[in-house]
Amino acid sequence: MSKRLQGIITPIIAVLLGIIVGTIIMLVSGYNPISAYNALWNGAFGEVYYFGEVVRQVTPYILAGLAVAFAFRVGLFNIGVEGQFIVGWLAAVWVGTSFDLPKIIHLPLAIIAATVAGALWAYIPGLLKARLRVHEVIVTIMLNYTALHVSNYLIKNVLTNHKDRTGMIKESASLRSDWLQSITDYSRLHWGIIIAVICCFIMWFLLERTTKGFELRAVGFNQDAAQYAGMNVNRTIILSMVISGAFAGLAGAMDGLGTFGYVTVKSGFTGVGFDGIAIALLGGNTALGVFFSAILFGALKVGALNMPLEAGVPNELVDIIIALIVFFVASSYIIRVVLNRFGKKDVK
Amino acid sequence: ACGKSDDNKGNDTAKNGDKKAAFSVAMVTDVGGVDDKSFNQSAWEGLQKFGQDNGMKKGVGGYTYLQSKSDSDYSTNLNTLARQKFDLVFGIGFMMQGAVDEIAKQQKDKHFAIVDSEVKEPNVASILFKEQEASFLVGVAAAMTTKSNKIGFIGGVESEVIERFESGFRAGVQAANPKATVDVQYAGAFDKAELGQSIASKMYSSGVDVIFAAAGATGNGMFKEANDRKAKNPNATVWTIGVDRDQSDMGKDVVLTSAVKRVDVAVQDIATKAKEGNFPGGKVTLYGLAEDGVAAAPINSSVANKADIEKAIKDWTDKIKSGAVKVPGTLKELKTFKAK
Amino acid sequence: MDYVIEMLNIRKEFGNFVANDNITLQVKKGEIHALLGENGAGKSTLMNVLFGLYQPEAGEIRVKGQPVKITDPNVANDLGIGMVHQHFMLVDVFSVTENIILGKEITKGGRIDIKKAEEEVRRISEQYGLAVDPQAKISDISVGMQQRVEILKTLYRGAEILIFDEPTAVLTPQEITELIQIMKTLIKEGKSIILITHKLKEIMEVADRCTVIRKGKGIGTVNVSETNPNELARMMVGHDVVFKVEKKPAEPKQDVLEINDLVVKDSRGLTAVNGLNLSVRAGEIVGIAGVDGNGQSELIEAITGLRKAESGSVKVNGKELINHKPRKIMESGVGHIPQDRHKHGLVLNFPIGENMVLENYYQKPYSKNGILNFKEIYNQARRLISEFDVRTPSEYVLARALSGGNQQKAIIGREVDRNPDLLIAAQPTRGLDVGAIEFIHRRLIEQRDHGKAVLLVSFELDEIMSVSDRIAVIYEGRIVAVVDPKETDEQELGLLMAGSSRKEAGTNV
Amino acid sequence: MSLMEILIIVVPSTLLWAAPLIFTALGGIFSERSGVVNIGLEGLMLIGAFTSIVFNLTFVGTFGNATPWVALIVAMAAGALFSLIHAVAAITFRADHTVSGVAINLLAAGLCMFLVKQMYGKGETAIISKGFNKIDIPVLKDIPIIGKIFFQDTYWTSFLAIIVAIFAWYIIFKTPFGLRLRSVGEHPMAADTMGINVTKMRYLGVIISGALGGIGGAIYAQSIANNFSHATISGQGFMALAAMIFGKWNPLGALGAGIFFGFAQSISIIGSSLPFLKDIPNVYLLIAPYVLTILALTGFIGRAEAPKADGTHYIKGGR
Ligand SMILES: Nc1ncnc2c1ncn2[C@@H]1O[C@H](COP(=O)(O)OP(=O)(O)OP(=O)(O)O)[C@@H](O)[C@H]1O
Ligand SMILES: Nc1ncnc2c1ncn2[C@@H]1O[C@H](COP(=O)(O)OP(=O)(O)OP(=O)(O)O)[C@@H](O)[C@H]1O
Ligand SMILES: [Mg+2]
Ligand SMILES: [Mg+2]
Repeated sequence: MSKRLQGIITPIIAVLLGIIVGTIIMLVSGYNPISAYNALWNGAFGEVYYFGEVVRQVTPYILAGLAVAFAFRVGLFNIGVEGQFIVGWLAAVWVGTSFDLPKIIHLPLAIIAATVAGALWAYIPGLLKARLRVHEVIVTIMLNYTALHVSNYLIKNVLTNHKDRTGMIKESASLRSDWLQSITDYSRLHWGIIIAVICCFIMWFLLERTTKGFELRAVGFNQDAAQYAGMNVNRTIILSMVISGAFAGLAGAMDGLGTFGYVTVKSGFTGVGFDGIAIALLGGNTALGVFFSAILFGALKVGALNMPLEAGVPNELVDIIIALIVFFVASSYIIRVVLNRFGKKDVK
Repeated sequence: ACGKSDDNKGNDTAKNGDKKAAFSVAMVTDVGGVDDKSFNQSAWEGLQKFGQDNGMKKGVGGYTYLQSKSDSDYSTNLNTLARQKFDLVFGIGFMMQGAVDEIAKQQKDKHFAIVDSEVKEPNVASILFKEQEASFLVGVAAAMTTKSNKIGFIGGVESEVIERFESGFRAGVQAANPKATVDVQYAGAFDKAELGQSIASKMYSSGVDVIFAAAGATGNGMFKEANDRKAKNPNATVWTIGVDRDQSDMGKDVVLTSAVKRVDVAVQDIATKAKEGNFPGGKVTLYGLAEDGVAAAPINSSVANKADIEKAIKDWTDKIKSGAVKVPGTLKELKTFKAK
Repeated sequence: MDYVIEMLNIRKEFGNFVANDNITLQVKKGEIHALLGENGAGKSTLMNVLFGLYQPEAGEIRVKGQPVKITDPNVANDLGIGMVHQHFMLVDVFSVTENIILGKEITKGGRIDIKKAEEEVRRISEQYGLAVDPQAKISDISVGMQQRVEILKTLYRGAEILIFDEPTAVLTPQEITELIQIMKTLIKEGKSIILITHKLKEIMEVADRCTVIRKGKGIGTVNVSETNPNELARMMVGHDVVFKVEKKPAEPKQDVLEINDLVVKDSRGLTAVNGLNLSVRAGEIVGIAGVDGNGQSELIEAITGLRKAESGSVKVNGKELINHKPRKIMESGVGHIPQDRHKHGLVLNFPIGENMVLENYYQKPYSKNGILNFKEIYNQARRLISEFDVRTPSEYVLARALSGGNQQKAIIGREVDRNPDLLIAAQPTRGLDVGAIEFIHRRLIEQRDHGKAVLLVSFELDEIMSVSDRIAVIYEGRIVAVVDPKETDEQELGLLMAGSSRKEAGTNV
Repeated sequence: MSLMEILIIVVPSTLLWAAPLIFTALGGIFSERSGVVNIGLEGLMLIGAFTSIVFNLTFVGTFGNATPWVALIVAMAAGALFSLIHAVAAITFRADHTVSGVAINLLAAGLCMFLVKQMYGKGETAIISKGFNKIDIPVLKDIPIIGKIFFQDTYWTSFLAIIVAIFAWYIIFKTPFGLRLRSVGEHPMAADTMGINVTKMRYLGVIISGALGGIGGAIYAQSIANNFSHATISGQGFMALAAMIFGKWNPLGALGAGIFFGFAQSISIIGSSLPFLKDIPNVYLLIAPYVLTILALTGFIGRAEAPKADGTHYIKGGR
């Protein structure tokens, strides 16, 4: 079996295995798997509305996944996507609510603000890693909490006058589109998906086709060799965190300027950043992989909401299935071994 | 729709309940779920009561709820319920304001209600509570119970609702015992019991003997701390005050009272009005003491001056109901508040 | 016949590749038995089979006449087989003693009795004349001592049969002499030794018999006393080999590299290069001879900008380059074949093609406006691969999949092709077979003949002697002597490297 | 507030909050010392918290006052069992350790909540009636000053954590088991050639991490949260991961780091009562623990080196 074919079949098998085990769990605990999956499917694709919602959910997922994946490719583990996402969201709404500008300026400005905010937030761990060799995992974890509290404070005290929620962003900064909403029966689908797809392309192009990408990948694989070859390893580490944070901030803009149009005081993390880790890993840290795994995650997450109502199955079941899929993808080595065994038999 | 789950819930789903296009009602919880021992639970209890009183079944066409797993799910859940043709859909919690606002604009022929926030749409009923009034009363109780004249307040995340709790509470303390001081501390989270516990520990150690926590699950830490202290030293004076519902089950020796927010009453009330065709769309319905929307839970029977406290609470309740006293709902109002 | 080890008709496959094809190896008690073969011939594989790391697909192993199944290293240990691996199997952060007792600890009441263990290590090390410091951390000791630790590991476990996989590749001449002495002691103590080495001279010196394998197949076993290096080489590669590198006398011109009073600290903050002066002229090869750890690595790292220098001056073509960025230095005409090809030389997870432009990927024609031109990159790769005879299935396979020799050829191709005015070659032939070594030496000399300056650092005195036009001896971070290879011999160099002054060395000749 | 008062408040709450972190971080150390990256600590804590609460609620009638301790042991077993999934994936199936760890976290979260709903028909359990309680340590409590600060109004579990940390240090650095465990995490091939079963050691490392993570979760649940809901374990596992790295993969380091985190947290709580901090916005106190940690890392900790073979797969005969 060719490597490429294997690369496509393995995740599909992993997904199937995840679903099979999920089915077993449901059977054991006395639920009806068929109606559960039916509900899941209906909740994701059953109506055009839900389809719109899936795409809406996929949008920040793609970007959060790219953020994690990008850092991974340079050998860094950015657990801080959640925090970068939060500051990006905040910055986007801040700009979106504070100015009156023509759309052609306002929207890009808000998006850039989010990107820059996320990038700056990620610059901190990047800088500390590069200059002082401080482990990025701890710093990003700590910065997640910091982002949460700081953004809550700013929302209450700066963006609003002791309110829990900002006002809506100006129309001129919105990613929303009446047309997109109308064709999807009032889902919150917005133009952000275009940005997310473009970012997939950017990530691929940047890493695989550019000189900078060459450096980023080289540093990711072997810092010593990269240094030997004259690359600036420290700068590359910082750059990769900054780009990763930029994707994360952009993901925040998707929620700030698209899905919600405002930002609220948060009592806890949104989870998007953490889902981004699973998405990136499932997608093998490649742009295309992230794209597809974000779609899978988005569909599962949105579809799951329908399961308690339509099938009486707790929607945690979907979390279990997602976890299992991640497991099986991770264990693709064993899947490949089995595949090869079958492959050989076929030949003989 | 399948065997076992139906048995579990003891109820039926909609599939075979197509007798008539009866009134149906549903709610969307925030991430806390219907068992948060707080207002989601209270709301669901109200909805269940309403359903049972009206002979409805759980599920589509009757009454049900959907739990959100993140902020971005509110909208989808509200929409799903609206699409399933529920006549009235509640959004529980101020976090859902944006989502309700939006969906209400799209689904103009459906009725919505939001708890703890205001949405200015003709098809949305906004339910607000005068939390300050309940917490004023528990503040009075605290002020009359304290021996050290030191009282504590633990807030979850700084927000408008918690601010109402805080200002009402402080006003109550001030009114009943001007010598008492209130140590206010916010945990920054509704789900960090360890913070609640540490803050309570600090407060008790520094001489505070009554603490009121308006902090969701963070408050569980306070109960734990008080129970621990009580278990270790039965003579310790460590009182706690619960929130949202009567939390006396969190520690029978330490819970003084609770600032109860009758979300269940409000939900039943609005649902009933909607069913009868009096849906208060576009309006804010305020639930205060006068409307039985908030209350102070019964005072712990082991408090020495229980009768005095009860009397004082009764007096203040009357004053508030009559409008003679206006309890401050913000810290700004608190500054100018003078108990008459 | 009294064989301690018999490996009969061993076959070992990796996937579809047959690494050992029906090989037979018989070792007599008390002999040093050499195992000879080109890179990738299957020597290490065969020994790993004997040591229980691999399971053979076919064949039989007998120890002292008894057929055995060696399922894992524990079994090998129990059978008295010990192995000193080609790549040292030492835990860097452990002490010498901890490494030796690992897996067979001396305990007291559940905890490791480190005192007693250290005494035991000391005892064995004295018995066999293997000087080590039982308390030293592996990362702090010299390669030679690390190897002694490896040997001690086997002796501690009571090994009767010792396998040495290329033990001398990483040693200095002094250390090699010591090792040979140690091997002789071991034989006297009744042990048997299997020795893998590419150095025919060593085989001639210590081995009793020699088994030659080629491309996974056994070629034959000969008595060393009845053969000569030429015959061994012929058996190994299948045709005649020229040993002596042909070269014309050097025609040195202006100074390309000038180093003055260079001071560099090592990673632990100790002064490693201590006021070093050296110059290399265009059209000559200067070899740096020295015992490992006398500042060679730090010197090279300082020249190439990989390590900060404390003070001094490094000029290339008259331009001061001290503490400049590596890229700046490279662009000023310096090429560098690094000592550790896996760590520095290659990105193992990149295709070999991308590794070929590791240093100039950002320049035209490989990159335009920040965008890579893969067509040009792979054209270049193909050109270098064929020109430098890099054996690889294609330019798209990962560098990881190439054998050490071919990886090295790729690096050399890349560096030479950049045509630097100064080429620094650190241990360029370490672990390579004679064919590959010859190829690399010829390339270095070719560079010289094109009027380039070459700085060669090697622990192989043979290599230094035959390739260099001048030899600079480094000792404790200083060049202590510069000698003409035609006017010196290994003994004198060895003494200089050990710190004797030229005069003393001279009187000792 | 006098210094003494501050200490009496800060120290016990520091230890309270540190205990679960220490246990879980120690778990992480055993796993990573054996060469298996374990970011699934959060999930292991979840399993421990869930199991202990369910067990406590179910068997409190049987075990009485011993219930929380028995529940601790049950949670330990459950954590160990659950961690086997990570072991199988990361060691036998050669899964990327990080990916598998993420899956552990996702799976634990989903499974526990699924089971809570399945078992209790609602989203959270009832409150346990017998948790770990405040105690005064006999004898020690009477030491002047020290006794009042360290040994009064505290929890057995805090001291258990300290003892276990020291014990873990002893195991890892002084016993043959520890030597083998570390060798497998540093240079598995070397260990293999010394006859050490790399796979077995790594399985043990992961299982111990599961056991300790389970205990960490159980302590949290039974000494702080008192019930189990989706919010019970929310980020503590990641804090434990940070404590492990902060402590440089050394049990005593993790002990220190756990205590540091607890201290930073307590300081932020006490801060609002200190005169000079009273008027600064609350947000500074809320972020103080996290900012302090970052500063500590940049200031005096320097670089932390993971075991060399951490996160790699050992494939016999591979390079
Ligand atoms: N783990 C492995 N997987 C696949 N093939 C391998 C593996 N190890 C060795 N080989 C193959 O077996 C051949 C013999 O390798 P081996 O390491 O035994 O060579 P060697 O004679 O020791 O070479 P050298 O002189 O360079 O040490 C190699 O050329 C390689 O193709
Ligand atoms: N895991 C592996 N998969 C595939 N091939 C391998 C693997 N490990 C080793 N090889 C093969 O082994 C061969 C040589 O292995 P070996 O380690 O003996 O190289 P070497 O020439 O001795 O290198 P070095 O000089 O670094 O010791 C290579 O041809 C390589 O293809
Ligand atoms: Mg070899
Ligand atoms: Mg070799």
